[in-house]
Amino acid sequence: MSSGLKTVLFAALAVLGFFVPMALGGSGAIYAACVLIAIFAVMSYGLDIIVSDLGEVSLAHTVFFAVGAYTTALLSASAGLGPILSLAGSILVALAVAALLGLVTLQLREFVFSLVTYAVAVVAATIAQNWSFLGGSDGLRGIPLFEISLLGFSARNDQELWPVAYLLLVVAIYMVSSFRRSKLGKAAMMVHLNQRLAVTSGVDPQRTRLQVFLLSAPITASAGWLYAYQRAYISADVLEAYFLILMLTAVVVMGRRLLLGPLAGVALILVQEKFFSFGGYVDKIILGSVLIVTLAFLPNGIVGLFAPLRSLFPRRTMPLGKTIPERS
Amino acid sequence: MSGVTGPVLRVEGLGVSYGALIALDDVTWSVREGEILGIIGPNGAGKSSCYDAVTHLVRRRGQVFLNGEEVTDIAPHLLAERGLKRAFQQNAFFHEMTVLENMMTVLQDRYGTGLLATALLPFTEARRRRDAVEDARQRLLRFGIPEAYHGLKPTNIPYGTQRMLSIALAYGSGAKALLLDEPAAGLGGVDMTHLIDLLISLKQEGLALVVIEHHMDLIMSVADKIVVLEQGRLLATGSPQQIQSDPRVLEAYLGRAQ
Amino acid sequence: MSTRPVLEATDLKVAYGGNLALDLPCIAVRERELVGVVGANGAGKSTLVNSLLGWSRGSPKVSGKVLLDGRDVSALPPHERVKAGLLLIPEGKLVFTQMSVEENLASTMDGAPTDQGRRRYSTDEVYSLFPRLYERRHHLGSQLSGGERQMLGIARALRLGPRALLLDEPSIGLAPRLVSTVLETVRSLVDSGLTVLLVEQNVHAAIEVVDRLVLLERGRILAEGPASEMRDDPRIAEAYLGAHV
Amino acid sequence: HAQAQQPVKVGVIFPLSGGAGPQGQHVTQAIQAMASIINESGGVMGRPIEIVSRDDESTPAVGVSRANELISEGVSVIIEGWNSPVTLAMQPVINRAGILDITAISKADPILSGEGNPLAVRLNSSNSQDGAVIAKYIADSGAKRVAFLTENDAYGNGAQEAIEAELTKMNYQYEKVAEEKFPFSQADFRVALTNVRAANPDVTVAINANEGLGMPALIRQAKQSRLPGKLVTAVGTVAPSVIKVAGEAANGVIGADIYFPDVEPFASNPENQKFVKKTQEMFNYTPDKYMALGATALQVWAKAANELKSLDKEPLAKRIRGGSFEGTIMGDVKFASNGQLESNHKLFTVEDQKIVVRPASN
Amino acid sequence: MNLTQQLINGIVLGHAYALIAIGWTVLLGVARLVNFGHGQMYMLGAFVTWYGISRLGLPYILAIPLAMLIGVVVGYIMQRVLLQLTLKQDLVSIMIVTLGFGYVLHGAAALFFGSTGQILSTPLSMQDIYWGDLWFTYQDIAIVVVTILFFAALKYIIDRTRLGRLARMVAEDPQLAELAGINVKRVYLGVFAFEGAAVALAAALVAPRTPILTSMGFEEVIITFVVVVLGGIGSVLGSYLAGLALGLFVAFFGAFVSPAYAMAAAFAVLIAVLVIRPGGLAVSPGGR
Ligand SMILES: Nc1ncnc2c1ncn2[C@@H]1O[C@H](COP(=O)(O)OP(=O)(O)OP(=O)(O)O)[C@@H](O)[C@H]1O
Ligand SMILES: Nc1ncnc2c1ncn2[C@@H]1O[C@H](COP(=O)(O)OP(=O)(O)OP(=O)(O)O)[C@@H](O)[C@H]1O
Ligand SMILES: [Mg+2]
Ligand SMILES: [Mg+2]
Repeated sequence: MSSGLKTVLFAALAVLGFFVPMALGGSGAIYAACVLIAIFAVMSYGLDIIVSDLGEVSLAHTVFFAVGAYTTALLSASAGLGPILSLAGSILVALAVAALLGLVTLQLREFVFSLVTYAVAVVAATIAQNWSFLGGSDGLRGIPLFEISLLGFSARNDQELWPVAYLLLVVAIYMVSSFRRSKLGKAAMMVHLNQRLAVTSGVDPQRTRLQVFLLSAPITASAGWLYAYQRAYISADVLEAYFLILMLTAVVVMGRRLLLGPLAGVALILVQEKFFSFGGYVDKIILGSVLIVTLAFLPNGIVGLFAPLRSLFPRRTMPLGKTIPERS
Repeated sequence: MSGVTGPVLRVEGLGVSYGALIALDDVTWSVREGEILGIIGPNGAGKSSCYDAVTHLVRRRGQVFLNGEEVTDIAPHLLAERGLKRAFQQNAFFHEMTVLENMMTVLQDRYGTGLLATALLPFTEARRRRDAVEDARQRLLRFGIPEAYHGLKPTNIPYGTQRMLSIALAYGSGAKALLLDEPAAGLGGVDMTHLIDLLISLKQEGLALVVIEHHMDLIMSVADKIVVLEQGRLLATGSPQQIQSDPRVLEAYLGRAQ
Repeated sequence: MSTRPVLEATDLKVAYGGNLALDLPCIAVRERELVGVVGANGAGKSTLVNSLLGWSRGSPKVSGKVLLDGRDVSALPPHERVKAGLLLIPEGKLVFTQMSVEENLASTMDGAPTDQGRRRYSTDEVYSLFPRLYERRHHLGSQLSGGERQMLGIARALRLGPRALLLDEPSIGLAPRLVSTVLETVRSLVDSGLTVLLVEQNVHAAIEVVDRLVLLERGRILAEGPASEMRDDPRIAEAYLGAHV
Repeated sequence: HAQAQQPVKVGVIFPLSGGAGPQGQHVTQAIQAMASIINESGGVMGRPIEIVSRDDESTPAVGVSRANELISEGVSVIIEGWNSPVTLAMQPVINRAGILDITAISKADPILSGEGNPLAVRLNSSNSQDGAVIAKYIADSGAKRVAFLTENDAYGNGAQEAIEAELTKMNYQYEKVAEEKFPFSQADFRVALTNVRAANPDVTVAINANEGLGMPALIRQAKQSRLPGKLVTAVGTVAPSVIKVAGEAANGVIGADIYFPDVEPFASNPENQKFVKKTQEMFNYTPDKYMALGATALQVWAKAANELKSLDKEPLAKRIRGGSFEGTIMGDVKFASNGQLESNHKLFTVEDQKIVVRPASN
Repeated sequence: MNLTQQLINGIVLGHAYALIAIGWTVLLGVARLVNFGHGQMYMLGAFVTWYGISRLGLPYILAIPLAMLIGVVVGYIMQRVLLQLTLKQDLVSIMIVTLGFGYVLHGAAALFFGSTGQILSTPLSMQDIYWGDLWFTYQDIAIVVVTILFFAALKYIIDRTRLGRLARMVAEDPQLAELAGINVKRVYLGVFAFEGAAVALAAALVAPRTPILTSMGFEEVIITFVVVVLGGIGSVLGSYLAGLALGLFVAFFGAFVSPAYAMAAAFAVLIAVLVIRPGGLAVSPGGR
C-alpha cells in the first residue's frame, strides 16, 4: 500500500473513530468505557515504543503515568492551574524523571533492566504512599472539572471529556507512527537488533535509548494527566500492578509492532472487564488464558486470525512490510 | 582520482591485550585513498583485534589518525560518522528485517528524517523513504545481491550472499576508509569475481580499503601493499611480490609456496 | 575400499517457502570415502548437508529418504541422527561462545554407542591435531579467533565419534597453510576409517584430497565423478574461474 | 401488591475477590438479607428493592468503573466501601452522577471531608471515636509501658494518633517503649516483634486492618515469640473471621467493637434478631460488625426514603446527615452533621476462640 | 538478646529467600528462561501442601512430594505451551505468557481453595525452640538446612556434571546443541519441571511461617527477581549469597530503621548496586 494512500486511510479512520461511541448507542457507560480505553491506550503507547522498538521491558511506566496524574492533581487542585498548564507541567516532570531513569539504566539490559525499572516503581509507590505532600495512602482529592475557560470548554462527564480523550489518543498514535518512521525509530531498532553493527553504522546506543525514553515518558504521562481529571482523585494505586499488567498486555496481545495494536488490546481488555465480567477470579483466568493463547499459539497475535484486517494494522516495518519480526 | 595526499587512515603503535594475552603489540600501518592494504597472518595473529582496536571497540594502546587528524579517543559511532566503516568477520545483520530493510536502515544517516520533521512533514518523509528504497536496491545490486533475495531475511540467503550483504551494510551510505575482515570467506565462482570487481571499483572511487584475507589469490591480486601479522606482531610489510617471496612469511603463514 | 554406502539419500527435495533449493535423485557416500561437494554460492551445498540431518536454522520443507548404514533415519529428529553417528559441522556459528574450549570439547553426549567403524577421539588426540586449541583451552569460545573456532568445531565433531561426518566449508577463515593442514587431517581421518561428505568452496584445495567430486548448481547435480577425472573438467574450471584470477 | 411495581435498584460495591473477598461477600450477603426483610415489609415506597452487586477487587480503578456501570444501570443509591482509597476514588464519580453514596466501612477521615462528596454518609466508626475506648482501657489497666505495632498508612497512623491523643487528653502518664510500623501487606512480623519484645511492654497495641492475612499472622507470631504484656487490637480489627484463622493464639487478645449479634443491647433488639435470623437462614452465617453496618446502611436509607417518599440524593442525604433513626438493627442511631454514624464501643476479650464482651467498660 | 534474635530472623529469612529463588536461578541463568508465574506456583505449592495435610490427612513428609509433583506437572505443562516461544528465545512473550499462567493459577486456586486465609501448620512449625530469649522453630532450622544442601547440590550439578553442561549448551544455542546430539526440547521441559518442583519445595518449607492466601505470590516473585539478578544471573553461589544478604538487610533495616520501608530500601540498594555493577554481585558463568 503506498504511503500516500496509507495517510489518507488513516485520516479517514481518525475521523470515523471519533463517532464510535455514538455508533455504539452513546450511553453513559459507553462513553465512560471509550474515554478510559483512550486514556489507557495512550498510556500503553508510551510503553509500546520501549518494548517493541527498544526491545526492553520497562516495568517503570506506571511511574510516568503516576507522574502525570500526581502533577496534574497538585497543579490543578492545589495550585489551581488549568488543564493546558497542568499538561505542560506533567510533561516537564515526566521528562525530568525519564532523563534520570534513562541515565541510571543506560548500561542495563534485559532482565536487569526490567528489574531495576521495577525497583524504581516499587520505590515510587512507597514514596507516594508515605509522603504527605502526595497525600500519603489517602491520595489527592478535589481535582476540579476539566475546564478550558478561554475556549469556554468544560467537561462535566465522560461524554463531554470524550473529544479531549480522543484528540489525545490520535496525537499519541500519530507521534508513535512518526517516531517509527523517523531516524530515531530506526536507530532504536538497530540498537535493539544488533548493537555492534548499529555502533559501526554511526549510531550511539546510549543516546538513542535515552531519547526513546524521553519520548516515551511524556506520552504515558499525558495519559496520567487526563486520568487525573477523569477520576478526580489520585492515589498510590496508579502505581499498582493493575496498570502495569494492563499496559504490558495491551502492548503484546494483539500481535507485536502493530500501530493500532495497543489500542485494540486495551479495548479488548476493558470491554471484557466492563461488559463481560464474570467476577475477579474468572476474569483473571480469562485474561491469563487470552495472553497464553495469543502469544503461545498465534505467532501473529490475535490480528493474525483476521488476515484480511491486516491493512488496518499496518506492520511496523519498512515499506516491503512482508516480515513479522518475532524476537524482542 | 585526486592527487595522492597524506594517508586517509594511519595507526601507530597499536596494541591490544585481553587479560594476560597480548593479542596485538605495537602495530603500525597506514592506507592512502584509492589504495588497498592487505592484512594477512596466521589464525589468531591479531588481525581482527587490530580492527577492533582501530574502531575503538576494545581498550587499546597507540594512536589512530583519520585524514591526518588524531581520532584515538573518539567514540566508535563517531568514527563511523566520520567515514571510518568496518565489516565483521562473522556476518552481522539486523535479523528479522529483510535484506532490503537492512540496507535501508544503514542509509538512515542520508535519508532518515528527524522525529519532528517526520511528524510535521509526513509527505517529505514518505518521499525520502521512497528514495531510500530505490537507493538501497541499487546499492544491493552493486554489491552483487540479486533482487530475488531482497525480500528474504538475511539468514535465509546463501552464506556467500550473506557475506556480500555484510559488506554492503558496513559500507552503508559511504565511507572514506573501509575495513573488511575476510570478505572472501565462503565466496566462490562468480561471487568471487564480483567481489574483486567491487573492491577495484571502490578503490577507484578513491576509498581507502583495508582487507584481512586468507584467500591468497584474491589478496595478492588486488592489494597494493600487504602487512603480515604474527602473534600480534608486525612480521613484514611490502608489495605482494615482496611478501610472497619473503621466507619468514612463507614459513609462518603461507606454508608451501602457492 | 568397500562399496557399501554408509550414507545414502534418495530423491531429496528441499524447499524454502515456495522455491525449491535442492532436488537430488540420489547421492551416496561409501565406506571410507571422502566425497567433495562444490558449487557456486547458493547452489544448495549447505542445504544438502543440513537436510541430511534434517537440521536447519531456517524452516525448510524436506522430503526424501536418508539412509545411514542402510537404516532409514529420515524420520529421526536431528539429535537422534547425531546419536546414530551422523555428524554435521555447520557453516557460520559452530562453537559455544559462552563455554571454554575445554567445555566445548567435553560437551558430548556420553554413552552413545561406538559401534562398527565409529571412533571417538580423546581430548588429547584432538589437542595433538590442533595444538593451538590446547594453548587456548581455558578461553571462552567468544574469545577465539575465527580460525580457532573452525578448529574447535571440527575437534568437537571428532569427539562425538562420527560414523559419517558432514563438513560445511571447514576452510572458511583458515590461513592457507592451515587449509591444507585441515584438509589433510580430514583425508587422514578418512584413511583411518571415517566417511566424510565435504562441502568446500576452495575447489583447488579440495580436489587434492577428495575421492569423488560432486558439482552442484541451483540445487541439482551438474557433474559427478572421481576427482582424477573431474580435475580438468571444463565445468569445474568455469564454475571457479573466479577463484584464481 | 409491591411485587407488581418495578423494583428500586440499590448498588452495592465491595471487594468480592482477593484478600478482602470473603468479608466483602459477607457484607453483600448481609445487605441482601436486609433487602429481603425490607421487601417483606412492603419495600421502599411500595416498590421492592433489587440489589445490584459489584466487585471492586480492592482496586480504586476497578471500583470507579464498577461505579460507572451501576450509575448507568440506574441505581438509586450506592452502598460501598471496604478500602478507603477505593471509596475515595468512587466518591467523586458517584457524586457527579447525582446519586446518593453511603460508605459502610472505609474508615479514612477524608471520606467525610466533603471534597469528593459534599453529602457523604458513613456508618463505620471513625478513628477518633475508636481511639477513646482503647485509651480508656490502657488507662484502666494501669499499663505504663505501651508499645505500638502500627500499619503504616493513613488508617493505621490515624488510629495510633487518636489513641495517643486521648491518652494525653486524660493526661495519663505512660511511656511509649516501642513503635513499629509495617506495610499493609506484611505477614511476617518477627522482626518487628523482636524489637517490641525487647522493650518489654505492659501492653502492645496492634493496629492492622488486614483481616485476611496480617492480623491473624500478627496474633500468632506475637504468641509464639512470647510477647510480654497484653495484646490489644484496634477497634474492629478482630472479627470472628480473624479469630478463626488465628486459632488458639487468639485467646487472651483484647479488642473493642461497636456491634455484637448476641450481646445486649443488640441481643434483645427485635430488629437485630430478625436480621440475625435472616442472615442465618439465607447464608447460614452469623453476622459480624461489618455485615451489620452494611445492612444498617440499607435499612437507614430505606427508612429515610419511605419517610420522605423520595429517592432523590439531596433530600435523603440531608435527612440522614445530622438526623436520627429509630429501630435499626443497631438500635436507635444518630448521625453527626458531617454524616458520621455515632456509635458506642464495647471492649472484649477472646476466650477459647470466642468473643467475650467485658461488662466492665461503658 | 535483641541483636542475636534479629540475626536469627535475618538468616532464616535469607535462606527462605534463596530457597524460593532457586528455581529461577536455574531457569534464568542456565536456560535463559523466565517465569513470572513463579509467585503463583509458590502459592500453589503452599496450598497443595496445606490441602494434603489438612484435607487429605497426609503426613507433612508426604505432602511435600505431593506438592512437588504438582509443581512438576504445572512446570511441564507451562513449558510444553511455551516451547515454540522458547525455541525462538522470544523473552518478552515468555515473560508475559508466564504472567498469564500466574493469573490462571491464581484464579483457579481461589476458586478451588477459596480466598480465605489458611494456616499451614506442620509438625515442625508447631515446635518452638526457646534459648533464653532467643526464639525460632524447627521449621526455621529445616529451611536453613535444606537450602544449604539444595544449593550445594545444584552448584555441583551445574558446574561439574554433564547435565548442567547440557543445559548451558541449550541455553546458548539450541540449534547448535542439537548437532551435539542433545534433545533440546527435553532439556527445556526438564528445566521447567525442575523449577516447578523447586518452588513447590520452597513453598512447602517456607509458607508455614505465615498464613497463606490464594492472592499471595507477588512478593515472592519480586524477591526472587531481586535475588537472582543481584546474585548475578545464573550464578548459583551468587543467588545464595544475594538471598542471605537480602534477608539480613531486611532484618537489620527493620531492627534499626523500620520494617515499613525495608523492602523499598532493599530496592534502592539494589538499584545502586546494579548501576555500579550491571553484572550483579557475582559474575555469571553461563547466562548472558
Ligand atoms: N575478547 C577476547 N578475549 C580474549 N582473547 C581474545 C578475545 N578476542 C580475541 N582473543 C584472542 O586474541 C588472539 C587474536 O584474535 P584475532 O581474532 O584478532 O585473530 P585473527 O588474526 O583475526 O585470527 P583469524 O584469522 O582466525 O580470524 C586470538 O588468540 C584470540 O584467542
Ligand atoms: N533458511 C532459508 N530460508 C529460505 N531460503 C534459504 C534458506 N537457506 C538457504 N536458502 C536458499 O537455498 C539456496 C541454497 O542455499 P545454500 O545456503 O544451501 O547455498 P550454499 O551452496 O551453501 O551457498 P554458500 O556456498 O554461499 O554457503 C539459496 O538460494 C538460498 O537462498
Ligand atoms: Mg579474525
Ligand atoms: Mg553454504
